[in-house]
Amino acid sequence: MKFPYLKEAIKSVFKKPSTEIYPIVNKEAPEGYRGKINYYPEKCVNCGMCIRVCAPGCITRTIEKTEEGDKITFNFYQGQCTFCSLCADFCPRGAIELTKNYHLAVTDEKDLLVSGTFIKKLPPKPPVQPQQQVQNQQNQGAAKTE
Amino acid sequence: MFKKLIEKSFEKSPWLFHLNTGSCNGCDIEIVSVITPRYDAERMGFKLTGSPRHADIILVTGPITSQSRDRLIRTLAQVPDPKVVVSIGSCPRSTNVFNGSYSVEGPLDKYVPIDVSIAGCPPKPEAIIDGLAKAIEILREKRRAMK
Amino acid sequence: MVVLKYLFNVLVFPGLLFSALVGLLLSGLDRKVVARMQKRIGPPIIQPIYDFFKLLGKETIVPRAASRRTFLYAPVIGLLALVTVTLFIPIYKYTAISTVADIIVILYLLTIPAVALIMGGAASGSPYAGVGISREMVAIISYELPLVIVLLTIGKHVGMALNKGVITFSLSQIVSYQAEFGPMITNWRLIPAALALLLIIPIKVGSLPFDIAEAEIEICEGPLVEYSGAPLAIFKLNHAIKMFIMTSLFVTLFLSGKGTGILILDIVLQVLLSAVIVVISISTLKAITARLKVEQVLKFFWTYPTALALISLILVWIGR
Amino acid sequence: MILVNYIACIILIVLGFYVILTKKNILKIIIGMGLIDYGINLLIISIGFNPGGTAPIFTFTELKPESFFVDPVPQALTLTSIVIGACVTAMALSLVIKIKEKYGTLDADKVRRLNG
Amino acid sequence: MQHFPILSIVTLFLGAFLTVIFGSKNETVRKFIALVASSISLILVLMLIKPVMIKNNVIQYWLGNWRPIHDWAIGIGLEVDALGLFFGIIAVLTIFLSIIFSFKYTKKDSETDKYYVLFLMLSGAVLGLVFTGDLFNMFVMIEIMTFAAVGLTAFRNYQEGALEAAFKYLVLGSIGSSMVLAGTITIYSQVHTLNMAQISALLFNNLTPSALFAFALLLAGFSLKAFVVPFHPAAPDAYMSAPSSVSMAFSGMVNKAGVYAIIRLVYVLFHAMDFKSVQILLIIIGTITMFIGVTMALAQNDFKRLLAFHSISQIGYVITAVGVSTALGLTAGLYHALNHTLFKGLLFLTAGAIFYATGTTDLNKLGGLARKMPQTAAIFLIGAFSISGLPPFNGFVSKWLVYQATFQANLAPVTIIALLVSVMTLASFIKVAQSIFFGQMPKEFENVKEVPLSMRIPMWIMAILCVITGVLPNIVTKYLVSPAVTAALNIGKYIDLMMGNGYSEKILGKPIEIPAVDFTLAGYWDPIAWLVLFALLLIAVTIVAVAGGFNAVSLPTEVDDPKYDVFFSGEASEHSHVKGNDLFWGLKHDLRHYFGFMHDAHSGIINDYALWAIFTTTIFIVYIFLLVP
Repeated sequence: MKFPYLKEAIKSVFKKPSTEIYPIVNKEAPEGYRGKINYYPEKCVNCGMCIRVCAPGCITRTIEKTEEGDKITFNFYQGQCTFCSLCADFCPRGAIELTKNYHLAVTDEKDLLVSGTFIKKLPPKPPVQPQQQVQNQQNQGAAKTE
Repeated sequence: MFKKLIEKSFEKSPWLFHLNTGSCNGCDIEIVSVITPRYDAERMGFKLTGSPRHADIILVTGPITSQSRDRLIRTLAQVPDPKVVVSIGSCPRSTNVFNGSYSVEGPLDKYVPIDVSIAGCPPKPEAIIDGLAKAIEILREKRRAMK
Repeated sequence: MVVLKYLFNVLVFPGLLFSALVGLLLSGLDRKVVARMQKRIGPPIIQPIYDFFKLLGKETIVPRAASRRTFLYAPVIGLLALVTVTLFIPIYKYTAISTVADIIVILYLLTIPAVALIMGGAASGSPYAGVGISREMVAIISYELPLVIVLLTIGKHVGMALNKGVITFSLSQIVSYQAEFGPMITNWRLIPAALALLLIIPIKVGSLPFDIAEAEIEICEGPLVEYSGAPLAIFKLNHAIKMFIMTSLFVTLFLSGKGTGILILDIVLQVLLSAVIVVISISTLKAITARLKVEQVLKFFWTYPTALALISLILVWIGR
Repeated sequence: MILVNYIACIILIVLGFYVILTKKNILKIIIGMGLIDYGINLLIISIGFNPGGTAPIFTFTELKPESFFVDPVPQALTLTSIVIGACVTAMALSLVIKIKEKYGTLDADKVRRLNG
Repeated sequence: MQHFPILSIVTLFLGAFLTVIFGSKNETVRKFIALVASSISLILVLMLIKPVMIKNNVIQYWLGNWRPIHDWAIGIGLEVDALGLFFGIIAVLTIFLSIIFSFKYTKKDSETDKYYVLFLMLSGAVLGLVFTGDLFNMFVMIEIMTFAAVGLTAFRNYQEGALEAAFKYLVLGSIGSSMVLAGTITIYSQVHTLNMAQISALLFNNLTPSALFAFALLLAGFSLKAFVVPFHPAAPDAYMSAPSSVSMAFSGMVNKAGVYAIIRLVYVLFHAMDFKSVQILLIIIGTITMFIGVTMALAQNDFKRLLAFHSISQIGYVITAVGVSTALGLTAGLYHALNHTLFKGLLFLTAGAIFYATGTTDLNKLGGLARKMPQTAAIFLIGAFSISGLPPFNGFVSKWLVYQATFQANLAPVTIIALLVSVMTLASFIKVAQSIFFGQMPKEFENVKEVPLSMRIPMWIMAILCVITGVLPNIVTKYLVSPAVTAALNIGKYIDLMMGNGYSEKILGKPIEIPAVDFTLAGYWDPIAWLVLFALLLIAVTIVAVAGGFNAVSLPTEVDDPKYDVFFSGEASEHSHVKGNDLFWGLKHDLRHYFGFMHDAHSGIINDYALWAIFTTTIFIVYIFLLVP
């Protein structure tokens, strides 16, 4: 009739319990924790790598034609995200960053949506040549190659 | 006579019921870890119960697979009235990576309005505790609304 | 005037209010000590009171397959029997109802709550409840044998001293015996019986190592699976009061004596001693052991506690 | 001389018990019961026998102080016992007929649907 | 008032013959005759209570007015003392209620006139046996009783095993009767009289070997009639296949008659209770009967067979209590006999009601009937709680007396076994409650209706009696049980009244001292105060409920909303009813060797049962020859 852990049980009654009283003592997430996404629209170049690489496909892009360029908004819907941070790794410009903020308990769905918009100015459009010149350039091109 | 005390006790002793609808058990381990000595949800009165009849807060994990769909609906209906549905992780919220698969029957809010959804795959125990704290407020409102 | 005294006794002092409050506090203490043993902070002591009132506020669902009247009245009957038992248990010479209380009456009154739980579970019509019932009944059979032997040993021991050899079943004689000869625990012949009773308390209360009837995970709280709201609150209250009764019975049988003479101090002493017994017998076992299988419970109870009880019975019998 | 009666009774009774215990055919069991009954009837009669006594049938006129009778009471008892023996055998036989009809066999090992 | 005993017996026999003549044609005449006969005998016996019980004089009646001539009893005498009347009341009550129950119960059977003839014969025989003062008359009454019982067991011969049960009952019954006959004759050979009073006077402490041999044979014969364990296998088959109103009579009267005969034999005839060895013999038999009866009952899965084994185990209680030959022991035994008739009769009637409503009593086929038959369920619960001895009901009082009696006689193991047996009784009735009344209802019992009123009246009467004897123990003991106990212990008065006073002094040399019938109850338990407490608590709880703001109980509406389905881990709760033999898995697994052995021991072969009977008789004879003188 052996009683396992009897000694530890009695000893631990007198020791301090090892509970972190979370809501009172705010706990910092460990280094490199992949939490909430931070999106820096100014760095983004709308290359779409993150969309292609995101497994659950929770990144969506909306492009809107405006006069000074197309207004591009990226929506990171974290409700569907697996926090694998592939998007952050593949982003050539480092526009996406997963912070250590793990407070993702939300009551309405909107808070999980991280979005950022930027206006991508098109390169200065070369002057519009009349139709005729366009064909000449093409013929010269063709002649050069022969 | 006990109205005020009953109101207060709804905050102090919410009982949980864990409902796994095909999850990869990542979130389930997190839920259990909330009850371990380190995070100790019991100090706030949380207790895992065996039967939905005893529960106030229902923790749903996993994308609703077709097998567990009508079981989910039936079990959720069997919980007595002031109840709060909490979705743990992104699967119940939006069927995560399994979106569009043949056997996944879509996010949880197709069947029941989600009161609190805790994102994260799996969410950190502290996040779950936050979520549960929010769930307690909703429970109290529902209880007041029910009266 | 007598009716008033009865009413007071029934409703307040050893009756409903007092035993409910102390019971809930004791089970709160039990949960706290178990938590501390697992190095967690654990719920506040008054957590069971919150649980009780929250359950009062919940909606009560009566399933379709249940037979309604039994389903709803079972917990109340269990509560009635338990409160009646609290009136009989003497606290250091003060017994609420001055009848010469009786071990066999208490023994049977304590089976009524278990039967009420079984009737409630049966009435709920769920298969889990059915399995829970058969386990509860196996538990009752397994702990009845050693419990009976312990009670008869004490009856015989006190009978030989006070009642010219004839066994006495009355608790007040046991208390007066201990007033004269000091608490029963000091008598070496009865120590095995005390150990046996310590082992019986957890299964009678239905706490963890032996709670095969209300196993949360295996059979979803057994007989209580269909209960919600007020009936479940009363069942949890029964559970708590049973904890108070069993421990104060242990105190009365083994640790009582002259007492301090003042009623209030006696009550405080009795509650403190029962708290100590709760910590010793229920909490430690709950913290360090896992739940037993069904036939292990029977095998366990018909070997160790019965052997202990028989040893003390034989010792008492020989040591005339 | 009286001893022979008692020995005969004992033989009959023991034989009856032997038949009941060992024979598997229920018809033979009834015969065994009958044997026990007759053994006991013989016992009753031989108990009431006074050597040299005449039959206890007389009219008051013939009753003389020195007339010596056999004890009449056991004979009355034997009468009822024989009647009872006959009825028991009759009922047993009717039951056996129905059992044969229903179970199709008279073997005691087969007529055992109620057990455990 | 002198003629009441013989009148009550004769009315029953007369009723039997009249049903044969007039009753065979139409139903109502039959029922009318049966009702009139049983109610007349009921009234006659109840009117006897005042003279015999309260003024405790003994009624004696010489058939054919053959008074004893110069101190020698020739004729057959009826002698009704308090002990006989106590069992008479039990018998008459059972007869009356059983006949009322059987009006509707045998509606579906054909040839019910044969039923009433046999039943009235059975009741007449039992009353005759209880009132008679003559040993051979007792044998004849036993024979008629066995006869009628065999006939009634085979009444429903289409039922599985009825014929077989009847045949086994007949064979064992006839072995028992021949033993009783042999015993009577050996006594007659020594004392040359058949009147019990005179026999007990002549046999007073000059127990010759032939008297001992007769004592052993009689004890074996009567215990076979009372279905004590070594002789019991015929009983469960007979109770199971007989119609329930008859098996209620069996367990109410027939084995009580066996117990009465044992008490009369041991206390009055041979005055053998001073010998410690006889007491130990009875206690051993009683304890074995108690334990084997209940363990066999746990393993059964037919309701009536389970009840049969329970009545065997309760008879074990009665015999153990009677074996403890103190005044308290006998009180406990008789009180338990009365209680047993009440709650066992109740349970057999519920079995009958279920058979009437659903057509089967198999625990594995029934389920959830409490909703369809609420009153039968309520009655069953009263019966189940009183048999397992829960406080407010009558089983508790008598079992408590049995525990106290056995423990005061320094028989600790017997008390422990008794308490364990009572817990196992509770277990087996929980099993019956779960598998028949609660749990889920199989489809085929959808349109089961409550049993007609005429069947429920006797059930309610018995239930109320169960509660009354449980709540007012001191009144019942004062008026019914104590006079019977004094009558059993004080045989001087029994002899004097029968044979003319002064007879006992002349024969015995000194008047037999009358032992004082007083016993101090070890603990004190006043059910009235206890019931007041219950009422007070009920008020208290309702106050708390109302004030406490219990919110509304939400009852299931007709729409099949899953909220009110049974929680079945989310599955659509198809029919999964935990019933019959899937309960108590743990217990059966632990004691599987014991249960296996017991199952094979009841092999069903008539030769084995006969072997048991004869083997135990030889043990009785050897035991009594070795130890008694």
